[in-house]
Amino acid sequence: MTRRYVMEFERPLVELEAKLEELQRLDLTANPELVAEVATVAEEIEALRESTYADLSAWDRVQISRHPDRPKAQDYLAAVFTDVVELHGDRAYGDDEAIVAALATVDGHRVAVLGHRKGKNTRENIARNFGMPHPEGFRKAMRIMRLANKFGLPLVTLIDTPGAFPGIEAEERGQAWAIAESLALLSGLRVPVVAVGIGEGGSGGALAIGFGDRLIMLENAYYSVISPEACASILHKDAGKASEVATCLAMTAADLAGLGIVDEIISEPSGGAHRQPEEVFGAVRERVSSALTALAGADPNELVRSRYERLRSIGVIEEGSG
Amino acid sequence: MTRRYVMEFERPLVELEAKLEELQRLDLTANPELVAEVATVAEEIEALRESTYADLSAWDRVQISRHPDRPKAQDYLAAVFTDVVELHGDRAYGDDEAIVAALATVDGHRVAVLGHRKGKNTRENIARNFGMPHPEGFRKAMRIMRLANKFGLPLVTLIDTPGAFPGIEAEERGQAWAIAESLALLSGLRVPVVAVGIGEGGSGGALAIGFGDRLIMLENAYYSVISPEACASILHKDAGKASEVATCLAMTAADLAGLGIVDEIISEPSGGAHRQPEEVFGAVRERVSSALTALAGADPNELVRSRYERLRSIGVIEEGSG
Amino acid sequence: MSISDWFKAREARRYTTINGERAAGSEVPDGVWSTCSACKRIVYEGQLVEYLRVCPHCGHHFDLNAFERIGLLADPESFDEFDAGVGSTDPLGFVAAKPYTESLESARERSGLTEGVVVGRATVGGHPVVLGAMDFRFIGASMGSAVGEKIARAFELALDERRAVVLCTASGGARMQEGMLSLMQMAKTSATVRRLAEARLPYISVLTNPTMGGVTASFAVVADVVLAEPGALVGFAGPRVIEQTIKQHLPKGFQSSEFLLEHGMVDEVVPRGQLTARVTTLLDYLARGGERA
Amino acid sequence: MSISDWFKAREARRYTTINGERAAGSEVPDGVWSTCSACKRIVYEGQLVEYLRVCPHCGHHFDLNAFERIGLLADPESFDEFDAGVGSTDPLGFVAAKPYTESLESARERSGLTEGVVVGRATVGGHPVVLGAMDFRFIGASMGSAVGEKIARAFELALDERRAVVLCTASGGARMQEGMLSLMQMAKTSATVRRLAEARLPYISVLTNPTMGGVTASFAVVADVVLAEPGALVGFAGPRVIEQTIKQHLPKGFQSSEFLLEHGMVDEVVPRGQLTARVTTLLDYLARGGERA
Ligand SMILES: [Zn+2]
Ligand SMILES: [Zn+2]
Repeated sequence: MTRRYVMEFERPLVELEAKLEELQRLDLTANPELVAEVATVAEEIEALRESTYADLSAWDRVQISRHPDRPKAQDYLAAVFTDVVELHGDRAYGDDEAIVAALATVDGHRVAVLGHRKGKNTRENIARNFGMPHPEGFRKAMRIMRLANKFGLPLVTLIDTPGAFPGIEAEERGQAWAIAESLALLSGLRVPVVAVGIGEGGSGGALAIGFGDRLIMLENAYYSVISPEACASILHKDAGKASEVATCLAMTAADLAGLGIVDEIISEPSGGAHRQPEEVFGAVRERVSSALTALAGADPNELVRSRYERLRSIGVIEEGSG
Repeated sequence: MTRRYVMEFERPLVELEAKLEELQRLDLTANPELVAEVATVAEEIEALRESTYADLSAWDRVQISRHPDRPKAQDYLAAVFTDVVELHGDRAYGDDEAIVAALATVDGHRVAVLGHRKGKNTRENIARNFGMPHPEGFRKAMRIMRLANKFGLPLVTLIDTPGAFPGIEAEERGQAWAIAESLALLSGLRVPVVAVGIGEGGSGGALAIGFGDRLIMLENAYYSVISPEACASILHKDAGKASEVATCLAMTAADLAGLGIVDEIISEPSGGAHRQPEEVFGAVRERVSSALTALAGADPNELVRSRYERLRSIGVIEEGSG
Repeated sequence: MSISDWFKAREARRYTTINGERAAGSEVPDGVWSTCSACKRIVYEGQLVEYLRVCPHCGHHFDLNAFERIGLLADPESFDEFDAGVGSTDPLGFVAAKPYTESLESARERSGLTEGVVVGRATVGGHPVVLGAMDFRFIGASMGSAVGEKIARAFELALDERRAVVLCTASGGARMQEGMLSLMQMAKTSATVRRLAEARLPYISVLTNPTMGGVTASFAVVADVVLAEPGALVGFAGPRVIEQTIKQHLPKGFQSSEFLLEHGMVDEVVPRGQLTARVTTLLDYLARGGERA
Repeated sequence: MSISDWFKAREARRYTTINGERAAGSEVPDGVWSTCSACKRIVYEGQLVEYLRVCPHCGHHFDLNAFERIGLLADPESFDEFDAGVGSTDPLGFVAAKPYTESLESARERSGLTEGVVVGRATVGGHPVVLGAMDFRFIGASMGSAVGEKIARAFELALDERRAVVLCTASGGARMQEGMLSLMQMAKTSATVRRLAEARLPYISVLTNPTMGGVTASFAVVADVVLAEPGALVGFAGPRVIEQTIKQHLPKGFQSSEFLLEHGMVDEVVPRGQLTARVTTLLDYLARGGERA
């Protein structure tokens, strides 16, 4: 049996479940006194399961968003979309596997799709750099944005990255330049753009393909200016305070809906999307399709104008006398 | 004394000149019989100089176009243009020194300038890869084309390359893609484009920045689909037949004016532009300025249309019944 | 000549018929067969037809000629060639080793074509397109005035009739026997592609073995979607030129389709058997735009 | 406060006045001096002013604050600040180690600024522009709601009044204390740059030490011409983050202006003494277009 991946906050529950399993392996007819205990433990588990998954902290959700079994962009492409044609390359340097680009159809809508792509296992994760794009990944994304724009295809983006890769070659090839150009390009596309936060939304590398006319987030996805660990190690000089900082950063779907940044939240099965992926795929299909239907036929000038107004209105300031 | 670079066809002349110099170093008062000989040799030199530089073959001109002392793009930038601001980089990979890009002013016309850049010595030539661009050079050129287009600056290009670099990295980074994109972009610029052949015009790497609304060529510049050496080694299996092939290829300014590809020829001082660079700079300034004046104020749609017609009309075909 | 007649005539010339002699140690029956240039194994004609001229042993894609390509992609009976009679002349009076006119003549005789590219109207998966294919047998499908002219007309006609363009490329590069007239075809064809792009009409190119030099560096690669056949050699400079320049051997697979995919230059390497379906799906997206399927 | 008053007040705080003690072995007179952080040598205030705060020994460019930058670039008396009172609040109630409100307060006190960027109308070489400069002393000139808003308004005002934009950047990145409100300023500011670009109005950015993270990866680098001061540190990820990720030391000069020039990211590295003339010449080209000079 493969060892199950256990998230920090699940540990008490998992330990209790292990105990129950152990008890159940015993011959209860030989140990009738245990029958009651099994029942008790089972009840405890039920209660604990409910409380464990009921009131998740920001940090708990960060862990769910990073769960190795959580559905990835390619799972959505396979399950939510049909007639998928993956497109490759930036036409200048390489094909960054940390970004997936495709033409695809969702519920009858022909669209272009961009997503961050993590792997399912170590080999895949190395090839895909754990979903952390290099500049050529963003340049591939830009190529597909221009293609979508040219042919009037709405764009659907799937956000799931710890962030743009912080490495020597990424800096050499202009990581900041690629992200900035992508932001400017995306802001001006004359086709509908629906962004969906499916997992991690790490900083500029997420944002580069991570906004549009609608921003939909899964309940346990996060979207943040900085990873809680990095923030904690800067402000507290202690990455261990990530849990505390995660709450401060207001990075959950609910927090961001409260700030007016996220439009819709898709609720997940108890414990996270990986528990019942089909349920989540169905919900994503439905919400994305609705958003596309609502945006279909919009005047391109109006789309660009309203997307601009959306962005333009974000921020809280005070106007002093100076 | 630096050894003078001698072109093949100059050799008899140079040998005679050397003999004269030797004679002149002798004490003529002690050797009165030599006085007459000196005079004879001097006369012979005059005659030979005239015939050597009068009727140059295509291959002779190829050698002049490659002469190390021939004025280079940067010499034109310094002598023909004022207020030069060099711009660097493709914003994605590197800054290819084999292409020079600048904002500059010629006779009162504010323009963008692109040129192939060879070095004046070995060190410079290594840095500039002997004027053979990599893809990032063409991508830098495209960036400047877009800048010129955006701000209504006419484009002046200075053609002087053996060709795009044939190397592993150049292929890896999409040499063909960069050239093709440059051709498409250049064909559609909504500003006047004046191309000037100042030296070598080697194939696709020259063409990538080497056509426009006017094509002006120096008398001894060449422009060719393939280098005569490469052509000879393919067709004759003998690079030594380059001289013969150079004529067949119709690659001189005069040949190309005859084919309707070149609009104007700027004549060079006897022996080549390197003999009297200032004279050439003056002529280039005057011709480029006239061309810019003639094109100034043209309707951008009309510019693009007429440039298209120019290109569209090139080629000689027969229409059979199929 | 109809396509099917052309096919028959062409195939008849192409097959090797065994006359008594057999390949050593193999069980070759009397009949028609070819040797795979990649794995050197023998492939029977029946198999080759069934596998669209892909080696059933190693997957090597045999070169196709222009009409074979068109037959593969066009909906049945939909192809209508235009400009079949456009051919290059010898504007420079070019003679090196042999006269250019001789090369043209023998190419015409051998291929049955007037020039190195075939273009026409067709439908692909029901989409009206201009479909073109280059034919390497015609002086290496090098681009001179006529190839450039036919490509330019193909894009102009697509623009006029609001069709997509689908081109299968194969070329040794520019046709040097036409000098600068040939080089300028690169700018001319690229300019026509740009005009199609401005009209937002789709252009899909399929790079096949080999596509080199001035064709790669002009109309072949500035498509909306660039596909490549497995194992095709595609690049700007030829491998021998590069080896001479850098004085070292090239790595295995250099300039192959798969190499180009890895370096971000093509969208997909598509096995021949899936090509028509793939192009059709792409046209579904690009030629119809984003309205509901 | 006028710029000159501001300058005086600022300078008064900044200089170290020697009180009896002298640097060992040097001939430092009583007076005002600084130590160059690059060559560690002592530089007298008179020299620093004369050399525009560039070390006369080694050429190291001392950091400038926002008004010093503006004083360097704007034609005399031409700068007219707007939105000086726009400041960030604490929308998230952010407390980590210390409350964000405290950081804001102390930054305001120390710098005399309300936020990390100063923007206004000005002329540069006679060209009407919107001129802005970031001030690293203000929480590392990190971009929160207020910096984003001021940058966005700067571009919008330039668009309305058909002015060019000239920005001197310096920033540690996004202001994490404002969470996603801060990250979204990257998209917001980039969108305003795009609108200016569509109107074909020029934007020149000057990257100064240090410009990192979310500011580099948004409005700082999508300019028509990108200049950088010598030796400035400019990049996306911070050097320490990269070292931790790749578990190796970074090469010398990594992420410097000169490194960026070599890698094609900036147009020119311009010494401070030539900056105003260079920006003026660029505006001559871009703000006036191609008509005759
Ligand atoms: Zn085989
Ligand atoms: Zn110093």
